[in-house]
This record gives sequence, structure tokens and C-alpha cells, in this order.
Amino acid sequence: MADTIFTVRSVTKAFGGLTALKAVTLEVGREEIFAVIGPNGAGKTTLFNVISGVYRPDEGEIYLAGRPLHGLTTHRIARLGVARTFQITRLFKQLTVLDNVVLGFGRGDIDPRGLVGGARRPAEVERAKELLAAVGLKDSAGLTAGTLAYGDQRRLELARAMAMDPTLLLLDEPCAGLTHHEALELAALIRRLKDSGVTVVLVEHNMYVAMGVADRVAVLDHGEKIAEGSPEAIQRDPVVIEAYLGRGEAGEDRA
Amino acid sequence: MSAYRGKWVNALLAGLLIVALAFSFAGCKPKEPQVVKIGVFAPITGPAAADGAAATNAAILAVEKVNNAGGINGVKVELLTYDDQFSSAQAVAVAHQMIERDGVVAIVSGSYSTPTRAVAPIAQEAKIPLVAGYAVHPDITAAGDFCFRNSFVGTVQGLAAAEVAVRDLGAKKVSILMVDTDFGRILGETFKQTVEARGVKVLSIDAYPYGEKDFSALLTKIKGLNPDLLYATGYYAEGAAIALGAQTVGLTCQILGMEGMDSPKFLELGGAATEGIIITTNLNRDDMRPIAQEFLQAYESRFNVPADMVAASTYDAILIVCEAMRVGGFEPQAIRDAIAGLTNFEGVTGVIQAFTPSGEVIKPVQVQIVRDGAFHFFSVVDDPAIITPPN
Amino acid sequence: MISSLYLVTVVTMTCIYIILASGLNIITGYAGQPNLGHAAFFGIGAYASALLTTKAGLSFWAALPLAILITAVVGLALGVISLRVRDDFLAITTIGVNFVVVSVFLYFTFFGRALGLGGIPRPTLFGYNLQKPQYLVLVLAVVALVMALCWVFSRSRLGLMVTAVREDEIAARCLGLDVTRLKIIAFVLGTSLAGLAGSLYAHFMTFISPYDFAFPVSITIMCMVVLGGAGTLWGPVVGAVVLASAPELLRFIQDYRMLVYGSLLVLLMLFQPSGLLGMGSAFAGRELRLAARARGRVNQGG
Amino acid sequence: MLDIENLTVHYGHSVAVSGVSLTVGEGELVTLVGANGAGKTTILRTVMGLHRPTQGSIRYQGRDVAGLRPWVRSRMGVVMIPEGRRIFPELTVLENLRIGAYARTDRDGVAADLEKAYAMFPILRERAGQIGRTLSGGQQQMLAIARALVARPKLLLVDEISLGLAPILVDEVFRAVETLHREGVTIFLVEQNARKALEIADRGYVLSSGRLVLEGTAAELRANPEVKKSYLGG
Amino acid sequence: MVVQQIANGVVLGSLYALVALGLTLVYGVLRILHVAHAGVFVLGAYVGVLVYLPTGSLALAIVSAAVVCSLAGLIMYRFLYRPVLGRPPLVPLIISIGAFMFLEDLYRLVMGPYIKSLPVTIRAAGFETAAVRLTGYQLFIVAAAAGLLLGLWWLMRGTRLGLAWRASAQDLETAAAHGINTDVIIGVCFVIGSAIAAVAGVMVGGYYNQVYPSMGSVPAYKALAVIVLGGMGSVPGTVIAGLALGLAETLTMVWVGTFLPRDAIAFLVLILMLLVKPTGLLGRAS
Repeated sequence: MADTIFTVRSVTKAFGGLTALKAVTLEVGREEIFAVIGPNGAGKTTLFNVISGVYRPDEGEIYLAGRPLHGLTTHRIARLGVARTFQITRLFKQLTVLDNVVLGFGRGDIDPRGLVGGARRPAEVERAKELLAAVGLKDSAGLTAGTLAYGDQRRLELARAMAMDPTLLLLDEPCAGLTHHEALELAALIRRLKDSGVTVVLVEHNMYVAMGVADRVAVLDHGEKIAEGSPEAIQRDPVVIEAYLGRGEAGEDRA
Repeated sequence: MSAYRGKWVNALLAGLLIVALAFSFAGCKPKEPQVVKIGVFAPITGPAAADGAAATNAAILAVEKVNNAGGINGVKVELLTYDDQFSSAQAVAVAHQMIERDGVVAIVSGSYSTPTRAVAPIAQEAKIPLVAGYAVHPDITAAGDFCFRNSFVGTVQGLAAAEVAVRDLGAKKVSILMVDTDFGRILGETFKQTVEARGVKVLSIDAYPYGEKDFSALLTKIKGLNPDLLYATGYYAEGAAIALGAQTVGLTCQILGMEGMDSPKFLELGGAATEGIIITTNLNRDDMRPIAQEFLQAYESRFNVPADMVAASTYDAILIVCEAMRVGGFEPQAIRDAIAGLTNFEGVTGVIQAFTPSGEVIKPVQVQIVRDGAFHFFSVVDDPAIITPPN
Repeated sequence: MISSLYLVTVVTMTCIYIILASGLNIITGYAGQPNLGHAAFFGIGAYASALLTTKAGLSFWAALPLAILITAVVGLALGVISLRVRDDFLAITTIGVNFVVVSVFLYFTFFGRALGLGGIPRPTLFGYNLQKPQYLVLVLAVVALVMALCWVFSRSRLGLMVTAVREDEIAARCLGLDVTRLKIIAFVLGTSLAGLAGSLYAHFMTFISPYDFAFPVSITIMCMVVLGGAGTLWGPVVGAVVLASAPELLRFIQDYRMLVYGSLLVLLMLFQPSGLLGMGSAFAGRELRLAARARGRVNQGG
Repeated sequence: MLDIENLTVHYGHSVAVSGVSLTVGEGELVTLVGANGAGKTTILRTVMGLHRPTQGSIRYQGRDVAGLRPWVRSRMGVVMIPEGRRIFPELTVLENLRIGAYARTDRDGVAADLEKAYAMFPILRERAGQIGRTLSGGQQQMLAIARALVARPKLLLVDEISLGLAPILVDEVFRAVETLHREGVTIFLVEQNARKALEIADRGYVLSSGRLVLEGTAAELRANPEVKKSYLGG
Repeated sequence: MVVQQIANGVVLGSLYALVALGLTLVYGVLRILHVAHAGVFVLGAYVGVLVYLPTGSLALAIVSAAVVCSLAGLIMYRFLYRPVLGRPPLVPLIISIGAFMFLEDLYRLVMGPYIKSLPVTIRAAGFETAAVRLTGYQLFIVAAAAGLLLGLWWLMRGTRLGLAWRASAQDLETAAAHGINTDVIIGVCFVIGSAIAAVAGVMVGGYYNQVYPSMGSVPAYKALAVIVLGGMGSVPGTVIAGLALGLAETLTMVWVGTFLPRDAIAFLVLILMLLVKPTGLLGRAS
């Protein structure tokens, strides 16, 4: 934790009267896998949307490698090296699987050379095929993305995010829709990503995966961080158990 | 499923194309030798379809009249009618088709200024005479010596209206409403300049869009200005709406209109509200000349609608061409020369004294008043200084 | 060379429509932005070119690029509007733009009002005045150039990015795509082509009037794109050829032509909404989203 | 009461559910658990008639309902508490409840059920005149349940009822579902919160990527190590 | 004169509101821009002519127009829109425009291109003071518009059908899942919207004494501006926007002058307003 690369500092986000995030602070180390867990509606996806600039935080600051991300537009944040996947997949459904991945390269730079050089440079096609192979979509490169099964769509989203060669990778429930076996494969892939120098923040429901893959875990509940620590510590934390199992009296009426 | 339907649509389109081709070949039947072709274009579909119908109806009637009388020196006239859709791009294609494919010897415009203006230079270049029935844009006759116009240019009618306003009606304070087309504006602005030069005060001048029906706001404003004459340019639909609107808001001053309102439809749509309205036009309903009465009756009995200015003007344009062929023969150049040399020709729209060298008609401006639901003679403007178009 | 001026006229107009439809295709087909006011930009190009040659005394060759530039600037403004106003609202806004632009032509003396603008010169080349057949050669060359440009665009990274914006804006942003700029680029490219078509039209007709650019013309262009297949390279060309020649081919039924034209549109949309060349619907990416909007909310999977 | 056989459903070109067969017996509380995107909601929506199956049959009370429009099914007693609550945001609480009872003609019965709903969620009585969208998330979920209750369902389809609720409210809504079950309503419960669902269910099915992977009594599933690992948090 | 001009604006605005209402109802439930609605409006005017001229009964003319148009509206829904529900909005929009072109030409072919007169006479007395003067017919228009709108208001707010209707407009699917026959609701939208358009057609035809094939051209697209200004799908918003537009047009025409035709003014206001508030005057962001 000495080498913090990604910082979320006292971020607050409200929708109307509903506070989705309340002064959330996270510090993520370089090449760390950091899991954010919490009950449904705890604010996990909102956190991702704020980090990636889809929403603008009401208060607080976000830094990646010392550069502020808060207040930047989504595409600027992406160009600074933040890639993400979505809880409900957002693919370019009419484009081919290959093109979906190719769009990740170059982080969206409108390169004048791209106008005459064709949409896909041979080197990019090679690299895209490698990425597709890595997520198990080797044979689907020529298909239209919209025709993929749900699980395959999730994998394609991951490949697309990896194509951006991100510094920080945000994974929103990457295991949703995968079988247990597939989830394990994915966990292994995430570890390999870490080894290749990517910092990963993931939101996950599958506790088994989350606890198994993460170096550290933060727990969100009602927009507040209620715990943070190693997976083992979190699993033993009475506050977390209470939040998950709902035995306490602390719950208020919120969505 | 959708692939199947796609095939179905493709087949439908292909079928249409084949039918179209078949028809275009069917059109290439051998020509009868003793026939001369006149082309007419008009806005048969689109926003001006009513005028397109009037123009083509009148053209059909005129050609029938000529053919029933044995044709022109024994040669029958064949009429080819085309739809320009009120579009200049369409009119250009139509013009080329008439001249090149159909081989017409003369063209009559039963259309508005914009399409006619597109056709004029093409006719000029091909040296095919063109007679515009009622299109008023100056560029039409300016295209060259093969282009003629059988209607008053805007300035003539504007001047004539000013003459009526001052000489006959003694107006001192006037308001002007003009339809925002080339025609309406030329009339309105000529009128304004002329009456102002003669010491009349112009209280207001407003343009309104073609097709406008709701005049309550403008007429309420004019009512507040209290003029003793309202000069309104526009076509019969707007004219009737102005008449009705004036009645609705209680505007009682004299209304002076123009030839666009010269239509039985004006009387029908405006009803009692048109009573007393005076217009400048080229058709005298009390004209007892047989040619006029015969046309008015024949048209109404044939098409179940009374003839209007558009019909009468197109009818005359065809008759002018036929007369020129009778005099000069069937060569386009000869027809042109004969039109240019026409004098005192009896048309439905009055006696055509002559055409100016630039191709503009010289004939008296008729002034009509609505009495008991019909147009009647009010006065005539035949001062050569007014009715001779400037060169 | 081509003897029949009739044919020359029909082919020239078809070419102009090909340029218009290809331009609209970039905006609506590739970028997925509805534009029902394309004729307004056609008109802006035509008026700009006409004014620059008749009033400013420029030659056709100088006026053409300037007309494109002027149209592009106005297109840029519409692109900016499209960032704020979406979907149905954008469709209606573009209809509004068409009405407003035509009204400006109609209501300012500078634009010749209802009289239109006349006396627009045909271009001269090496001191030789281009008449209709020669002008057609020029137009054909321009069409070839435009199609080459569209071909390059359709297979370029830029084209792919613009298509990505059509498919999912948020995902595109998260990949670092500058959606704002891409949308504006699409509008500028598409409207520039309309400006080019306008300039060619003005110097072909030698006079123009506001009605040449009224809303029904926009509908015609949109129909060409949709008929041929939006988002495909050759779809708009096929659409333009079919619909621009249809009035000529259908002349034998001239009285019923609009009837046929209208019902053709309806049937096509009912049975082959992705156009003659579209395989899947070019809009299908938006399909789920918009279907969801029509029926409530989307719920994919469980 | 509900028999689904070999059901396959597509979303556009992609398969959301393939070859699923399951049954819900009269008076049973059956749950269908699985991760996000597994196809649970799709099955529920297809049962309701909001989605057209590509293949397979859906029988309700022995009758094939696959071709029937949703409101016909609703009038036969199939009632859904949809995912995300989907109360009518511009209608008042009372109006929302009146929509729930829309198909019913027995005024007295409706009045009684309305009382029952108010008794279950007293806050709704207080807010009867308030516009739906101004309610908090929990209140909206209560309204959605109450709306289904006044429809007097025979078969109640419950979709992700705990989504986005505070734990204390999760307990409350699950208690409400249990109450309905005890009163004899047949319930088909789709839930991501497998622990909670399996606590109150009689039987359960596990869905993954559109296919059924496991089925059994709730107790069996709770004890299954695979289920434990994937859905119960270890 | 100010009072008179406001009265003029209200009369005009009432007509706008009546034409646009059907569009709003359809948009509210189906999110379809029903441009061909203007074709129904023209149909209403023609039925009015065909019935009024031989019978001389305005009531009979309005009722028959309403019946015929309701049927036409239903047929349009069944054969034009229902097959493409759920497709991107451009598809029904183009179908609608195609159908409108078809109808305009059909009227021209069947009824002839000429303007028909609809010389309606109203026995009701006019109203005249020093400041304002309204003819019997103008009063009838305002009264009819107000009556129809109040009736619609009552239907939407005070009846079971209205409740189901509002629910369907907010969430068609959930409404269907709660036993509301949404096919009937949609049908009712087309019937009522078309019937109101028919009434508007007869009244407009009679007011200006002109009925012709292309009389729907301007209303077709201007009504779009009206429903956007009113916040798409909002009935009270549409009425307010219709009246506001009628007043704005009347007043600018008189005091600002015709610097642009009124139709352009409507769209200019629309564009400017959308830039400030992209969801319409009374629209709410979803």
C-alpha cells in the first residue's frame, strides 16, 4: 500500500434527495486487485459511474497516478487510462466482435491517419485476436456482437476494456451470468492482468470470486464505506456480517 | 421472415420498373403525319394542383375546339400535358422531354413563375416558342425572343390598381396586404409607389405567406388604422379568406383585389363577404363577345367547375399558338414570328392588341366588381401609358 | 457525347441526389442522428454559391469550396444542437430548421425572396463555358470523388468510431471516444456534402428559389437513404437512383404518382425497414433501447 | 399450477433462455435463483406474456397460455411484482392500487383487500394521496407489493424484490411474501439474493446463462456446496 | 385592439390545440410521431363537406366526421403502426409521412384538387363591445374547444378508463401486466384523438370556408411543434402550448411585423426553447 496509484477522496453523489455515495474514500495500490462489495443498491455502480465520469461527483476528488479525474469528461478519463465494463453490457451490437475490440485501441484518439489507413491495422487485428483468445472468444471475431450469448457479451466487454491497455480497470460484476467454472477462469484472467501491470477495481456479487481474487476489499452499504481490509478480515468483520444479513437495527429507509 | 419479405419488395420494385419500361415503349407508336404537337406543363400534383387541373382542362378544351373546327389548315393538334409538380427541377426535365423526345413545335406554360422560368431558357435555346399563360416573373420573357406572356406583368396590374384606387375610388388613406410571392409583392410595391406619388397616404403594408387563411390579426390591425381602401393581392383562396376575415373583424372599407381573385371559387368561398369587392383582371364577365361566353359555358359544363383566370389564360395561350400556326405554318421559327406579329387577336381574356418586342402582351385591364354574387363590369383601364409593359 | 438533354438533366439531378443522400447517410445512417432538414443545407449551399457568383463576382471554382465551407459552419451549429436535443426531439428540431431556413430565403430581400436568385453562371473551364452535357461530366466526376470519400469514410477508423457512437454513446465515451466531436464531425461532413450538392444544383439550374429546398425535399432525401439502406455505402446511391428516376419512370401514371410513392414508402417500411441493401436494420442497435422507451424500461436477462 | 416446458426465448439475436422446464405446484413457493443476466427475469416476463417465447409451452392451471395477451393472463390470476418496482410514477398511491385491482369487479372484495394492504404497510395509507415518484425506494417496493396484493393473485410472480433495499426492508418485504404464501397464494420468486430466497422457499431452481443447472428443495440447495460458493457468499 | 387581438389569438390557439391533441394522445402511449394525423384532420373536413352540404346540419356533419375519422384512426393504428411497434422511431415516422402523402393525393383524386366551400352558418349571436368583437362562429369554436378539452380532462382524471389510460401512458407494459387491456387503451387514443381532429377539421373548414386536399400540410408539422412545446404526451401542456402559439403568432404578427412567416416563428421558438430545456415546456426528464 505504499505505492498508491488510485485515490478516491470523500466522494459524495446525490440524486434528488437520495444520497447514493456518502464521503467515500478509497486508496488503491499499484497492481492491486481491489474489490468493492456490498448489498444491492449500496452505491457500487454509482461509484463506478462517478469514477469513469458518467456522473459528476457532487463533492470529493479522484486521482489516478496523481492526476485529477474529477470534473473531467468521460472520454478524457478513459484516455488517461481508465477502462471499464458495465453491469448490463453495453456493446456496439451491430458491429463485429473484432471491431468492438479494435475500438478500444488508441483510446479513442481521432487520428488523421486513421482516415485513410483503414479502420483496422494488421497489428491491431493480431492483438485483438489475442485478446479475444484470452477471454475465450477466439472463434467469434467475425460475428455481430449483438448475436452473442449473454455470457459471451460480458467476455467481449472485458476484451474491449483490455484493448485500451488501461492503467486502471473497473469491472462491474464481471462474473454475472457466468457459470462457476467460467467465473474461476475469469478470476485467473484477472490475476494475470494484475501481473501484467494493471490495477483492477471490481464490483462483484459472487463472494467466492471477490474474496478469492482480491488483495483488499471495501464494503459499501447505503453509499457509505463500512469496512475495508483483507478478504479474511472482511469475512470476519461483524459490521459486514450485519450489513449483509440485516440483523441490525441500523437500516434506514433508502433505496 | 424478413428476408422473404425483402425479396417480395424487391420483386415489387423490379415489377414496377418493367411495367414502366413497357409503357415507355408503348408510347413509341408510329406517328400520324397530319398532326402537330403542342406541349403544356402545369402543376398537376403538389400544392398547386387545383391550378394545374384548371390549366390542363382549359388546354384540352382549347385543342378540342381547334380540332373540332377541322384543325389548323387540316392538320390536327395533339396536346401533350406534363406535370411539373411545382418544381423547377422537374420542369427542366419536362422541357427537355417535350422538345427532344416528343418534338413539340410550341410550348404553353400552365404553371407558376418558378417552373416556367426554368423552362424559358431551354425553349429559347431550342428555338421553340413558349407562351406563358399566367406566370409573371420578368425573367420568363427576358429569356429571349421565343418567349411570350399572355398575362399582365406585375407592374402593369399594380399601376392599373393604383389608377382605379385614385381615379375611380378616390382613396386617400390605404392599407396594403400582399401575398408573399413574386407576383403579390410586385403588385403591392408598384401600387404603393404609384399611389404615394399621387398623394395617397399608405397606412400599412404587410406581406403574408401563400396559403394563409387566418387574417384576423392583420385585419384587426388594419381596422384600427381606419383606411378608406384596402389593396389586397393574393389568389382566390386568400382573397376569399380576406373577405371573410374582414367581415369577421368588422372591417368595412372598400377592398381592391387583383386577377388572382378572378375565380368563381372566390365568390363561392367568400360568399356574401365578397359583395362589393373590386378587382383588376383580364376577363370581363359582362363581355358579350361569343368567344368569352362560349368558353365560360363549355368549361363549366365539361368539368363541372366554373372557369377561372388560370383556365382562361391557359386557354388563350393555346389559342394564340394555334392562331400563329394558322398564319405562319408549323415551323417553330415561323410560329414565333407569327406570335410576334399578332394584332387585335380576340381571346377569352380580351382583345390582345399586340405583343411588345420583349414578348409582353398589350391588352386593356378590366376592372370588375362583385354584385349579387357575380363579377360585373366596373370600369376599364386602357391608358396605353399604363397597359404597355416597360421594355 | 450525350445527345439527349433530357437524359442529361435526369442524370445530373440523380447525381445531385446521390450526393445529398450520401451526406445524409453519414449523419443518419452511420452516426444515427435523425435529420429531417437536410434540404435546408442543400439550400444553404445553393444560395451561398449563387450569391458568391452573382453578387460577389467570384468564379464557380472559388464559390464552390466557399459554399461548402459556409454550409459546414451551419451544419456545425446543428451538430452542437444535436448534443443537447435527442431522438424524436432532434427529428422535430431538424424539421424546424428546414422551415426556418426556407423562410429566411423567402423573407429577406438579400436572398431574392420568393423571386429566388437568377443569372447564376455555368462554370467556365480554360475559358470554355460548360454547357449541360459538359457540366454533367463535371458532376459525374464529383460524384465519383464523393463516393470515394464515402468509401474511405466507411472503412476508416473514423467511420467505425462514428458508428460506435450510433450503437452506444456511453460505451463509446468510456472507450475514450470524443462523442461530442464525432457527432459534430458527422454533421459537418454530411452537411458539407449537402452544400456541395447545393452549389452543383445552383450552377446547373442557373436560378434557384426557396421552394427548391422545402421540407418535402428533405423527406425525399431521407426516403432515399432509408429505401436503399441506411448505414451502408451503396444503399443511398441505390435509393437516390430509384427515387430520382421514379418520377420519370412513373410519368405514365403521373396523376397517381404521389399515391404510388407514398404507398411504396409505407410498404417498404412495413416489410423491409432496413432498406434494400441493409441486411439487419441499420438502426437495430438503437432498437432495443428505443423499444424499451416505447414500452417502459429495458430488462435484459434476469 | 404453472408448467413450463422446454422454454427458449431470444432477445434480438441472442438467446436469453434455452430449453428451460420447470413447474410450480398449487400453493407452492418456488424460487429461481441465479446471477445477473442469467435469464431469470426473461422467464418471468415470458410467463406474464410480456415477451414472446421462441419455443416451448407455458401452461397455467392446465391451460396453454402462450398465445394470450398479458392482461388476459392477469385476469386469470397471474400477477407480477416487476423488477425495479415499476410503480406508475405520476399516479397517486391510491391510484396505483386501483390499477392493481383494475380487472376486479367485486367492489367489496377490493375494499377489503385494500384494507389488508394498508394493514400490511400502514405507511401507504398515510401517503395515499401522494404521487408515486415522490415515495422512497422502500415505500415504492411496498406499493408494488400492495398493488399485486389487491389484484388477489392466484399465481404471484415476484421479480428481484430485494433489489436496492436496505436490509431491514429486505426482511420486511420477504415477510410480506411469506405472509401471502401462507394465505395460499402460489408464488414464483426470482431472486438474486439466494440466501433470503432459499430461506422462505419450498423448492428452488438455479439458472445460469439461460439454462437450468440445479433444482431441488430449498434445504437441498442451501446445502449444495456449488450453490454455497456461487450464491451464498461462501 | 389588444383585447381583440388576444381574442383572435385564443380562437387560433384553440384550433391548434384541437389538431395537436390527437398527436399528443398517440405520442403519450406509443411514442410515435403520428404525422398522418393531419390526414385524418383533412378527412374530417371532407366528411363535413359531404354531410353538411346536403343536410345543412352542422351537428350531423361533426358527428359523422368524428365517426368516420375514428374508424380511419383505428385502421391506421392496426395496419400502419402496430406492425412496427418497438422499431426505431424513424420507421413509424417515415410510415406516417408516407401515409400522409398517400392521403393527400387520395383526397385530390377522389374529391378533386379544387377548394371546396363549407359555408357553415351558426344561429348563435356574436358578441360585441367596444373592445372586442367575436362572431357566433368564433364563440362556437372557443366553446367547442373548451368543452372538448374539459370533457377530455374529466375522462382522464375522473373515470376508470382515464386511470387505465394514464397508467398505460406511463408504463404500457406494467399496465398490461395489471389487467389493463392496452390494445383497447391505444385504440381509444386513436378514436378520441381522431374524433377531435375530425371536429377540428369541420370547424377549421367552416371557419375559413375552405376545404382542400393539402389543408393538412402545415398543421401536420406545426402540430409537432405544438406537442413538443407542450412536453410530449402532456395533454394540458399541449393545450397551453396551442394557445400560447396562437397568441404569440397573432401578437408578433401585429407588433413585431412579419419578419418571418408565422410557421417559421413557431419552429424558431421551438428550437430556442429546446436548447434551453431539451424535454419540452412541461416535459420531465425520464
